[in-house]
Amino acid sequence: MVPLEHVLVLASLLFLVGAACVVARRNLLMIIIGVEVMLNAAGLALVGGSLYWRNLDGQALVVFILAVAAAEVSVGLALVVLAHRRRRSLNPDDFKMLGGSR
Amino acid sequence: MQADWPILTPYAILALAGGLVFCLGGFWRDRPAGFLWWLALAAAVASGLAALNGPARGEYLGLLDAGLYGRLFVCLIALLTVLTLLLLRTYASARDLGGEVLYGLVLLAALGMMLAAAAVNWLVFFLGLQMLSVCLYVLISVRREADSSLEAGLKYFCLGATAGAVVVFGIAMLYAAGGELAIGPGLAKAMHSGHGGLALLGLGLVLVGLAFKISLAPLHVWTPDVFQGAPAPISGFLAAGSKTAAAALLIRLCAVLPADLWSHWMPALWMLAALTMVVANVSALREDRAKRLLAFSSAAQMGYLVMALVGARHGGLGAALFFLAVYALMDLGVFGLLGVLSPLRTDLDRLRDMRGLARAFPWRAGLMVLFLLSLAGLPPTGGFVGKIMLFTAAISSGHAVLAVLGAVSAAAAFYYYFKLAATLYMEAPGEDSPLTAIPARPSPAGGLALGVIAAALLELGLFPNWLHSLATAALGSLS
Amino acid sequence: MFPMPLLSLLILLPLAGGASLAFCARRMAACRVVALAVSLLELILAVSLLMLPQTQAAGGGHWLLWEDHAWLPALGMRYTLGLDGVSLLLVLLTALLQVICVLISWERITERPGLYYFLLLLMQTGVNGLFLAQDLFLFYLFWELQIVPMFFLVGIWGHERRVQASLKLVLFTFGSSLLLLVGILGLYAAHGAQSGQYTFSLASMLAAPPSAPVQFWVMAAFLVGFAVKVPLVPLHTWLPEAHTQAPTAGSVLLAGVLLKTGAYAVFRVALPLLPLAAGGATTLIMVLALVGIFYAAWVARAQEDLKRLVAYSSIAHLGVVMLGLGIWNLLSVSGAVLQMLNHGLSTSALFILAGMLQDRLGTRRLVEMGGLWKQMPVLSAFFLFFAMASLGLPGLNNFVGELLVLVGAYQAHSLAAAAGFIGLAWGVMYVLRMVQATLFGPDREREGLRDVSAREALVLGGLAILVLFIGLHPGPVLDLIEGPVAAAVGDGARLALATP
Amino acid sequence: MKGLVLIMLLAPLAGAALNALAGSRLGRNGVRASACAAVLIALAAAAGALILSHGRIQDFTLWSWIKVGSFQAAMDVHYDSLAGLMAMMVTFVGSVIHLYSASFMREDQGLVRYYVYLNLFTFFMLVVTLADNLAFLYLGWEGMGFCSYALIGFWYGDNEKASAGRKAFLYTRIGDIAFGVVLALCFVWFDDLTITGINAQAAGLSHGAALALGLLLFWAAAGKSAQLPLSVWLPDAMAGPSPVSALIHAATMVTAGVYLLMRLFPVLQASPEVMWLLAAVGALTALWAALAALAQRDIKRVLAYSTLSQVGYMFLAVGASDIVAGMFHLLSHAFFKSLLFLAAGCVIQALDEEHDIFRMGGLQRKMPQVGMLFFIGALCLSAFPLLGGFFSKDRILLAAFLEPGLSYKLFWAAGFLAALLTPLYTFRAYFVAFGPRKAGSEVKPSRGTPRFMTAVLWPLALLALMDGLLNLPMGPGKHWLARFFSNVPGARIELPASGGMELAMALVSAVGVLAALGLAVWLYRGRAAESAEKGWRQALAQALYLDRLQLSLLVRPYRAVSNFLWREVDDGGLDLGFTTLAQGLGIVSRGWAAWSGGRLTVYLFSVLLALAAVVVLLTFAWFA
Repeated sequence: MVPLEHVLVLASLLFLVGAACVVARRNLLMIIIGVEVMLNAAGLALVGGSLYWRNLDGQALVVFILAVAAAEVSVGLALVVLAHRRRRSLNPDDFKMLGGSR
Repeated sequence: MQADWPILTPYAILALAGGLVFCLGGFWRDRPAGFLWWLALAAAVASGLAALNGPARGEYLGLLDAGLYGRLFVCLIALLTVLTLLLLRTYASARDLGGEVLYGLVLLAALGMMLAAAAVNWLVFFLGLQMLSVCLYVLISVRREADSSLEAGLKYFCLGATAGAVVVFGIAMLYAAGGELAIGPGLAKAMHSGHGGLALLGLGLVLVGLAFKISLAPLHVWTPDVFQGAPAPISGFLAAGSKTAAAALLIRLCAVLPADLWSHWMPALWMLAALTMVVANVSALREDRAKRLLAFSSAAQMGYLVMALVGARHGGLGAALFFLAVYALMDLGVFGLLGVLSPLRTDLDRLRDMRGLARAFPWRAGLMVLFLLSLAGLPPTGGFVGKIMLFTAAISSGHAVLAVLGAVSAAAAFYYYFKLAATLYMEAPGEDSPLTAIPARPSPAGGLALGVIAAALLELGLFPNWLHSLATAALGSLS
Repeated sequence: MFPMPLLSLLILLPLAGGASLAFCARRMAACRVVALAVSLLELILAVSLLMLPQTQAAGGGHWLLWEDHAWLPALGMRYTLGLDGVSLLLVLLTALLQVICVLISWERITERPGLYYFLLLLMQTGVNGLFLAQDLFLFYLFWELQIVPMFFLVGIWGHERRVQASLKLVLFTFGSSLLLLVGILGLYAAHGAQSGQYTFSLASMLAAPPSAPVQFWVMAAFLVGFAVKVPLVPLHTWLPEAHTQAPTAGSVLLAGVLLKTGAYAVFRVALPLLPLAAGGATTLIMVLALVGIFYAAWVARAQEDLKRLVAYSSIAHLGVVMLGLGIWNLLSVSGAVLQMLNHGLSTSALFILAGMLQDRLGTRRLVEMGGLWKQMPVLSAFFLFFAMASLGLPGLNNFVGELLVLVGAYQAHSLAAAAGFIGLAWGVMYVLRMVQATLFGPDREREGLRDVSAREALVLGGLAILVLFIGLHPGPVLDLIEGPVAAAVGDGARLALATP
Repeated sequence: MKGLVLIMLLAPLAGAALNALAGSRLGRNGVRASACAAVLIALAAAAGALILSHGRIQDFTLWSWIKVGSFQAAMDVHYDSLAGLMAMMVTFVGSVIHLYSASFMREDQGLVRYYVYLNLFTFFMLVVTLADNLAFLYLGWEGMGFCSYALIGFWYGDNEKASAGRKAFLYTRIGDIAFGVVLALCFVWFDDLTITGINAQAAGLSHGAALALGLLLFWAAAGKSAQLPLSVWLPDAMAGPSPVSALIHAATMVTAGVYLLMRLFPVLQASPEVMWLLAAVGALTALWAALAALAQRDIKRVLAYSTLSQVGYMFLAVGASDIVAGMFHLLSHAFFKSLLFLAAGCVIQALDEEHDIFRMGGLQRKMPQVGMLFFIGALCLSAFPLLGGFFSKDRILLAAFLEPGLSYKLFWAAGFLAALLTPLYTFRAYFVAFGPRKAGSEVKPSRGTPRFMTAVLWPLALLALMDGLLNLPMGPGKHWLARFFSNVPGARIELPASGGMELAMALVSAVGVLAALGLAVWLYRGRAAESAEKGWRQALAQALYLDRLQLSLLVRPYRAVSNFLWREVDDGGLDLGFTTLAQGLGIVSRGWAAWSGGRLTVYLFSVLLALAAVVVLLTFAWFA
């Protein structure tokens, strides 16, 4: 079977891709997607771990992750939609009302 | 197994009440005004009491810590929730924030905090963390009509989600290293099975997530924006509650970490502490908006706390626990006070709007000074005792350099705290001053909450012994 | 041991009184009466303590009274109060000045009287606690506590640049006190690690001083902390500003009481607790003190603002005090302690007079004064009197202290002593300039200048009598402080050896 | 005895206190009466004490003052003949001057203040006279300084006068520093502050110690007695009312320095260098001041410089280790000099505040009484043979001449030269002011002089004429004063000189004086004006620029440094330093605050940054 290291490396790469997507892309939606990718990277690692250790804890957590991610995304999207309605923009740097005020 | 159910009561109460609030808020249109608030309040109080005299058993299914430590935090968070509700009462109803469903969110957020704080299992912790985050996203942006509120929510969401993902990935690493989601045993097992490095990596990722939650530099950057945008009482709840929950896990980690892991992990804490104390305090110096200023200050406070964690092996944890409680109270108090002082249109924020406030509202100004003294770590407040404990821990564990850094940055901090006090007391209001728009007398609920907080701070400043010994005992119940 | 916790009473009475002002916060008349009553009560209490017999109590030393309760046992923090001659002297001074401050604020303070008198009394609480604390943590608590009221006193009721002045004051004092905290905790940690028992109690720390390097670092922290408060040149720059901007009562308390705490701390804490480091420290203190004597006097001569001038003079006077402490033998330290009292009397008087002149003339600038004797002979006579006192004229209080300090100095460092004597001449320059610029010169036609009122005469007369009394009959005071000073210097015998 | 001394001390103090507290209620006459009564009581007590003690030394403590450990500064008295006589003189002259002032200040507003200070001064002077403990003596010493300051600047309305007072206080204070050091040293070395104790142990002093003490004592005395180089304050001190100049700056305070030296004579004797220095300074001052007096136009300044020169003689006497002569001259000088000042006071007041002798003239006819008195004083001052000043000055010169070594001969010469100059400047003043003028150029006194004022001066005049009898070199009552001083340590009854020599010396100086007198008559009689002050005359009028020198060498630099320290170091240096620090921090703060300036992408990036940092850090921690 696949050794744990490989799974972890793959997961890490996935995670980094997600992170890059969060940081690099100037778009709120892309940020959300990036987060999703990161979460799934974690899920991957967990599954790999649970296979390696031969117990189900990891997979249980994965289930939770999926559920929670759904909730999170729903809220997040709501916010993004609201924001887009206000500003007609999805560029995160257009939201500088706070902090930029000095 | 059956006998373990009572352990869940505090959580159950909150969960049920939260759900109930949503349902009633949705379906029972012609309910008496404030009914849901009373309901939420009752639920919070009840869960607190339940935790107070619930069974003191070790753990629940290896998921929840029912020992002294867990119950301490459950009670603390329940208290914070009650206070937040009190502070929100008039504030929310006057501004019609999200109907009364708001209170449901508060309850669920509190539930999340409790879970995260009392978790002995990564799964529960993750659950609690996400729960409180999601609720807070909504709470922060609850002032739909205000751009700032929405923006704050959005920012908090983007960062929170990212940080959450980081935490999860860290948990995954830990799991991969130890093969268990139980926090303490997992780490121990990871060390035995020779995956120490991996575990350390996981710990690092978790630390980053936590650092975001308690806003340690360089992850403090969001704090001013979010605190400024959110409604004042919510900022308080955010500052007090979510940080308490995250800090609870941090302290737990420091307590249960195997020695060799600890010795490798500690430098990271050292760095974060030093960086946070200096950066946060210095950044606040020229800030001219009260909420942002206090946001920086709350970040700095967490820096002090972590400084004590560095000295975890020399009574640092007890100090940290004590200070955490004090910190939660004073930050909630100061933001709540801002809420009580806020005109309807926007929250009281600009320093120059606060000129001459002491003349108009001497008592509230006095409270503000008290809170500021506590934040600045001056007698006769709990903040003073707490800060002394923190420094004691840091120094007796031999981290004099860190302590000196802390002292110097704290010295700088005096400037902005006293600048705020000076604005209240020593300057005359300008012509565009909003003083007239400020409610002439605080709402009874808000006043009560502030009074309680002030009394608590003074009490802890003069007779801190009981809490400290309690904290020590709680730590004893760990590991 | 007394059945009644007199010391706690001494600390809590002003606090309680101040709190009671909340009920009449907006009525000036009521406030000032209450404040006067409380401070008089406090004074009576303090004076009655003079009757106590000297007794050896816990922790050794010549304690008149001793209180000790557990406070935070886990960290070895105790609520320990001890009263000996030196503390009593300073407590008396504080109580006296408190009464005086209430009297001189009588009509001046019209806005927010409740808050004002509350802060005055709160300050007394802090200072008394500081003078009585025998537990290092408690000491630090009161050390911090006393500064807060001063911030508001200066900032709210001060003059044109009051806000900057008060912020400056806070930054300097609190900033330094944080280093002090680090020092204290370092001492605590070292002592605990060494003796196995973690405690802040002064007595047990006296018993077992830590190793030399620790002492060195702790002493460094202590010195910074205390030197700012004293203040020693070059850490003095906050003081003139604060003095100039503060309301009269503020200046009086600042000069009369607050500055003493620094010198007192050096006497009570820094030198006794760290005998090995004290050798170097005393030398440093001595040098800085001498520099201060000359420097401050020299700068004072150039001042154009009356209160500023007095402020610098007060720095110079405290230089004498610190010189005495730096010499650290029986004579000089007795002189230094006595000098604390003297400075408290004469400099406060000068500040009161400066305040009166400012109220009457609406200016502090010397060039706009002059020729006042004609219109206000009594006030001018008092002014001349106290000026001469601060000049160290024999027969008045300062002379005794200065003489003791300098004679003591000759026993140890004749060079330092000689310098000190020469410093006295520097003192003449600014005092005479001050007197001439204010009182003498051609009479300018000013309208409606009234001489001292009965209340003011009472205050000034009382001070004058004390100044004369101490000048001619310092015996009682010296007897009061001889025991503790001798004990402290006895400890200091060790460090006297260490001095190069 | 103790009671008498107490009365002597307390009476003036009581007077001062009474007038200070209740003066305004007593009314002018009440004030005058009480003040004068106080001094007269003191006089009576002094006389009583002098009689009762008949030559026995009396020591007793009045009040234990400061006591810490072995340090004892008690208020105690050492009453020997020296002190007794001095006290007698002080109280006598004091009483005369108090009485004189009663009418001199008849119109002045500050009468109460005046008498308070005057009484106070008498008290302090008596303290100096009687004190045994140096600290107690210091009390009087400084007290006098204060009173002189207050009285010189008595007419404070005029800044000139006030500054003159300030100057006097300053210079005396500079002298006093040395006194303080002496005090400390005596405690450290002898563990004793009493004059008796110190004198007893003086013999055992090491050479260096003796030298140090001697020099310090000299410095202290020079400050009070306005000897070189600390002499510039005295001429300015003439800004005060004339009676004050007479009492403080002629009779008593100025001579206190010499008195101190006599009290502690054994200490001085222990080191020849100091004796030499004293003699040198004395002679030099005598000559210098005499020269300066030659060119003064202000009548009081003439007298002031003459005072300097006469006190110089006293120093010379001490330096020539003949304190009898010193004390002798001190007494006679006290009488005639105060007489002169008071007479001058009458004139000045009569011509309402005219000081310039060349604006006077012919006063002998206008105010004969005053003229007579002034003339007597002038004769004594210029040591007219067989009058008061003659014997004392003569003995001083003899003593100086007898001392071994060439240098002392030089000092003698200087003294002698000064003695020749004395009649010149004295009678220059007399003739120009009082001497006949051709009609028209005479001034008319604008107001009369009360008879009382002149009346009280006659006793002085008599004493001035007579006091040579105190210590005649031969005949009945020979060396009475000297014998009287037998109980004073270091006092020599006879000088080791043959009668012939004494006679020769006396004759020489007598001839010299007469010649000088003649010269004065020829030069100045009927002199109405003097050529403008330039060349040597200006140099003399400026007292050889000593004052200006010190102004530019000491005073101006001091002020400059003071301003520099404040503006550049304190305000522009330290303070600015702290402020700049704060501002720098502020800039940093701006920068870091901009980090959380609202840009979401920046925030996200810093999350990643933190992630990377922590991972790297931990990796290092793990592998290191």
